[in-house]
Amino acid sequence: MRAEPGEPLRARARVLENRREGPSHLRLRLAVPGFGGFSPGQFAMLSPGPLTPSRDPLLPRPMAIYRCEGEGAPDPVVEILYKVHGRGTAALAAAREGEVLGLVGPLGRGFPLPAEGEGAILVGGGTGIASLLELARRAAARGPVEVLLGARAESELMGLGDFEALDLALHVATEDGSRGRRGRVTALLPDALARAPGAAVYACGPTPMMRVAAERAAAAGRPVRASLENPMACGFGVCLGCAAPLRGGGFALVCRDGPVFDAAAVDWDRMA
Amino acid sequence: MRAEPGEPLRARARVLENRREGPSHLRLRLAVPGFGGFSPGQFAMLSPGPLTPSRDPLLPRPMAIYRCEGEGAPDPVVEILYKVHGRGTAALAAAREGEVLGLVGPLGRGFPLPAEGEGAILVGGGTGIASLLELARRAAARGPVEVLLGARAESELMGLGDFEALDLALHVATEDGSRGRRGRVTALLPDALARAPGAAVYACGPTPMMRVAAERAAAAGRPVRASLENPMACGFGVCLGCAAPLRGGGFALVCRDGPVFDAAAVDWDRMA
Amino acid sequence: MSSPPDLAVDLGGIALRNPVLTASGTFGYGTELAPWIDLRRIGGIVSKSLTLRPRHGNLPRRIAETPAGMLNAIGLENVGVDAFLEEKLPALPDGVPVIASLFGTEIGEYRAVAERLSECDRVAGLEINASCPHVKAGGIEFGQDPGHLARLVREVRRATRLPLLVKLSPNVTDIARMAQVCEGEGADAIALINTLQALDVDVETRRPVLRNVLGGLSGPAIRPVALRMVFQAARAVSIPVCGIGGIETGEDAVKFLLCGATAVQVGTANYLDPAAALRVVEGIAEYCRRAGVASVRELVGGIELPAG
Amino acid sequence: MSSPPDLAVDLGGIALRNPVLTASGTFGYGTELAPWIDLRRIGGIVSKSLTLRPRHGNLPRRIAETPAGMLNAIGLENVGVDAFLEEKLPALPDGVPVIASLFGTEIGEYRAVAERLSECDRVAGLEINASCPHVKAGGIEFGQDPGHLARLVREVRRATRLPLLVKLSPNVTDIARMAQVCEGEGADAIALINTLQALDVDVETRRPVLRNVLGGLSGPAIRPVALRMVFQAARAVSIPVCGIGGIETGEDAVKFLLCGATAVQVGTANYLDPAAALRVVEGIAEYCRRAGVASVRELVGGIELPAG
Ligand SMILES: Cc1cc2nc3c(=O)[nH]c(=O)nc-3n(C[C@H](O)[C@H](O)[C@H](O)COP(=O)(O)OP(=O)(O)OC[C@H]3O[C@@H](n4cnc5c(N)ncnc54)[C@H](O)[C@@H]3O)c2cc1C
Ligand SMILES: Cc1cc2nc3c(=O)[nH]c(=O)nc-3n(C[C@H](O)[C@H](O)[C@H](O)COP(=O)(O)OP(=O)(O)OC[C@H]3O[C@@H](n4cnc5c(N)ncnc54)[C@H](O)[C@@H]3O)c2cc1C
Ligand SMILES: Cc1cc2nc3c(=O)[nH]c(=O)nc-3n(C[C@H](O)[C@H](O)[C@H](O)COP(=O)(O)O)c2cc1C
Ligand SMILES: Cc1cc2nc3c(=O)[nH]c(=O)nc-3n(C[C@H](O)[C@H](O)[C@H](O)COP(=O)(O)O)c2cc1C
Ligand code: FES
Ligand code: FES
Repeated sequence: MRAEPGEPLRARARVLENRREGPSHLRLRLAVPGFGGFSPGQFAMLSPGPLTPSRDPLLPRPMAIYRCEGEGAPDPVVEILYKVHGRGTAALAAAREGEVLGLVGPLGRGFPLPAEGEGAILVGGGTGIASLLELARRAAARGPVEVLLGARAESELMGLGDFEALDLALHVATEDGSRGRRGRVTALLPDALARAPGAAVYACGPTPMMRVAAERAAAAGRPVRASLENPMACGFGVCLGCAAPLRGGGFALVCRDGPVFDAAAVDWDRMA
Repeated sequence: MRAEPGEPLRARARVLENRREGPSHLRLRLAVPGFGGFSPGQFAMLSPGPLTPSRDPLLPRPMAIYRCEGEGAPDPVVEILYKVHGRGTAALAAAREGEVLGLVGPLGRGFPLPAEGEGAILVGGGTGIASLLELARRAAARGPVEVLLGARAESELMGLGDFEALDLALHVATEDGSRGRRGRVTALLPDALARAPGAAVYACGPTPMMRVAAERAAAAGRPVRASLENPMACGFGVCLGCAAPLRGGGFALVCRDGPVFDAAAVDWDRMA
Repeated sequence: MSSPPDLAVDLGGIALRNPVLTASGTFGYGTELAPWIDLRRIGGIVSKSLTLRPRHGNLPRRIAETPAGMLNAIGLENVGVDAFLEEKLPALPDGVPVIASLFGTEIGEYRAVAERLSECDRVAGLEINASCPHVKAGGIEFGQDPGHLARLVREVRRATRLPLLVKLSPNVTDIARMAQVCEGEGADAIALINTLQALDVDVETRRPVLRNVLGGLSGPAIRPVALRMVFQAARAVSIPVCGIGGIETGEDAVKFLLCGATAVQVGTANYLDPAAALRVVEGIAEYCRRAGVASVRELVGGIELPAG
Repeated sequence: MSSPPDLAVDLGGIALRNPVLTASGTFGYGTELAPWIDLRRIGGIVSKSLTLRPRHGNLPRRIAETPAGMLNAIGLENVGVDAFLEEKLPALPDGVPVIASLFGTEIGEYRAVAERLSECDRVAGLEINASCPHVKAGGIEFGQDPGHLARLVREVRRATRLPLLVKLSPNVTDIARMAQVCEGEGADAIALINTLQALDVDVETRRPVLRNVLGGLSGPAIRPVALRMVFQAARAVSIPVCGIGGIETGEDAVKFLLCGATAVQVGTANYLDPAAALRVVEGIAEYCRRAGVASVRELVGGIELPAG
């Protein structure tokens, strides 16, 4: 079975590698036969644990697709960068080489790429960084890219080396000052906005971070595409659990209509 | 902390080895600091799975203590021989070297050893074999021992090599005839009873097997000590889940009053 | 036993090719899962509960995980009966039985939704959601009070000739009595259980995990309660029963059939695996083959009780 | 926050050094777990439910595992009130509050057991088990019908001056009403929940897994239901509430306190770890330290509900 690019699979994903990269984050490499590629910002639902039916945890976990090697080849490799947070990610961290995980994806709608020649500013905090690598790579093919990354400490900056390997401007903020500017990543935004007046702005990270990023950009008259991380049960639009309140009233489904939204459309006051 | 011989511990048991020995059984070697030894026939409650609090499966599983190396030493090794049956034993089979399991034990009352100079006949079927090795070893120090072991096929005869290494008479029956007599282990009993008229008789295995063994021995006027394998939740006498009906009416708790009983006292008709 | 087992059942006048439906609120309007599951291979679909007008539902957080289960308080977000009939239903492949679930905040709304749905011959049957524990007006009273439930079923019965299922709330003292009430008012089948009313708290914020405070518990955790209630309801009525609650595998479904269910619905398991309902169908067939069962109907109510 | 948190609570007249008791039927008569747990470090013990004469209980199979839970139908096997008073109670260390749980197949038996227990000053309080779902005579009606429950509590109240807890069945439509009934009849506290009535089936034998057919579901699976019921009951009465259901950790216990429980009982978790109750005590203390809570009593009912 071979999926069209972006067509979602229900696959048995074999763990090729599941390596600790920082005090609390790991890199997971999965063999996903038939995986047909993804758009930056799309995600997959991962079911950790070797037992079927799975029960602890019961629900799969949403994870951004970090990158994919050999898209379209018979045995593409999907990479996930994740932080151990609670029960589900702890179970994921216990998966060994050769084990099989459940994977449904790619899901959702990714980031609209900048237009040809347009620049881009990417703001990533915490686990949100994992949604941005592929976006950075593709955006860099279209125009100048500035990437702003933040975390508590240098050791928690997921995927830093992969961003460094790309040909783009990288700015870092850490709360403890162990790398780059001390403070929050959103503090780097005003300068970047000033430096790149025509660039499209993208953000992914904790809700408060995205909200602040959206407000700062809006103050400069610039829209932001934000990728939300709401809790999810299904990932494909049937549980209605991931709803994000919209400014005009009503809700959008993060898994189906997003995870990427125009930040101005989201009613941040009523987010959980 | 160091337990008196037989005093039950609540311990974190570290997996030293968890090796497949047949198509469906494994040998688990655990480092159990402070383990003070056990009587043959005693068991432990093992909680599989690395997550705490454990949930899948929820309850610990009763397992006979197969043997113990370095009893009384600072870091004794407890050995368990087990068959993968359902969810709990499958989780146990997934435990890797270095993982920590919960262990409560030794629990219950083991087999009364034969008197000095008295012989013994041991009848073991299926997982029941694991309760008998240490008994065989200790009984052999007191008098002649005959061990009768049965399983579906040779490959399912747990611990066969360990019994062969002891200096005793070993007779085997398999249902497919792949080793020893074709048929059930209880078919070996009449001859053994005839050969060893003064020997004490012990049995451990599936309920129907023990029942038949008890009936055959009773027909020859010989009592049998049977070790029951009832489902258990606690292992230490508080859930009352393991009750075995007694012939005179009422129940005994397999975990506390047993698992070893005089087979004539058990009301086999009313066993689950 | 060389011919494949016969899986067909009749659920109160709805002919199903096999006894596995998808539960309301866990399968959207059926089209969402098309990438992963051939809808013509499952017994049918129960729609998200429909109201007269579209509903937005509750503020987040709407879902949370619990041991072997999940909590939800979606708040009955749905597209409304009109959009369902005009947009959702036509998008489904022919030959897939669709049962429309309906909900109202008062009996008049239930009636009106039932009437609208009955005009469409693509709808195979109706399921009254008498049991939503997290909408403050409506649901809870209908499902928990025998008198209200009777009135509700009576009124909806008058409004439709379609096969009528009533889905019961498990949050009651006497489930058998509720089932009898429905049978007495002319329901064609009973479906149970909906979610158990429940609550979880975040000890860091000291707030309920769900914004709605209370939610409904579903998933494997509730399966033993669901089996008990299906067992009790099935012995209390002679109309068919549809079993729901924590079904993940064919063997789980067989347990419900043995307890007296004619069909089952798969809910939360769809989230874990979008092909879960199909796996349940295959699991039932495999069980029948293994156990030498020629027709799945032989299993219905086949539990053997100990003597005495 | 350098001084250790104050964990003491008063449960309807019973002074507890901390709010963690062990639940009836899950801790025997207290002595069985002495090898692993210092009883003087937990709040107290609730005994196995006692009847007037010793009871043998049900034939096996009596227990089974379910997703994140277990089923039991022990059948109230117990040594009887006399053996409890003469053999079990004296074997417990001083200073450990012991609440005696009592059960009867009719109200007269409850009264008689309560009277016998009240003669002994080693008994700190009584807990009426009004809620055993698997004894066919007795329990189920008392616990599920407000009128019966009122009569039961009234009669036992007359028979004792000891602090009186009533343990409620969760298998009811309106738990708040049942709590109010108990308060109205003079109970000093409410304990909830007992097990959810449930069933499991063995698809190979087609028999119920438990010989008794029905059993009671306990363990983490039921925790969200227990939290909801404690929340509802605590808001309906002004006497204290003791929360029970799936508690494994200090944080689980804190959830119950926030929902309005003054104390909690640890049940099934004792089977997984004989020191579970002590771990819960330590976990509560740790939570208080971390959250800057000087007295555990500050947490009781402290859940913050969203505005509107
Ligand atoms: C579209 C999307 C993409 C994501 N991509 C990544 C990624 O690439 N790398 C990464 O490390 N994390 C990512 N996350 C967050 C990740 O899903 C959560 O950290 C994870 O679900 C936490 O599970 P847990 O069991 O460890 O934590 P627990 O706290 O035990 O989770 C309990 C429940 O809360 C939900 N939950 C808790 N936190 C979050 C959260 N932040 N987002 C969503 N659900 C949550 C879980 O799904 C679960 O149902 C993404 C989330 C979304 C929605
Ligand atoms: C005193 C005693 C000693 C034992 N010693 C050994 C041993 O040394 N090696 C070994 O392989 N097995 C032994 N067993 C049997 C072993 O405990 C079961 O095979 C195991 O519990 C099955 O768990 P499961 O999750 O794999 O199976 P499942 O079928 O998933 O178990 C479901 C439930 O049934 C219970 N259960 C099922 N079968 C049995 C059984 N035969 N005995 C007890 N409980 C059961 C489980 O504890 C669990 O609660 C012993 C049992 C007892 C009581
Ligand atoms: C997120 C969610 C939404 C649900 N929405 C509905 C609904 O709209 N109408 C309804 O009758 N039941 C609804 N249910 C209940 C399910 O249909 C089903 O009765 C219940 O979840 C138990 O089955 P399960 O354990 O297989 O999920 C919903 C359940 C969940 C988890
Ligand atoms: C095996 C078993 C036996 C029980 N026996 C009693 C009993 O005798 N009296 C009683 O009031 N509750 C009894 N219970 C119920 C528990 O006290 C408790 O209310 C219930 O198990 C829920 O708590 P848990 O989830 O922490 O176990 C028993 C529970 C179990 C599991
Ligand atoms: S996660 Fe289920 S609808 Fe979005
Ligand atoms: S296993 Fe709990 S009393 Fe025996």
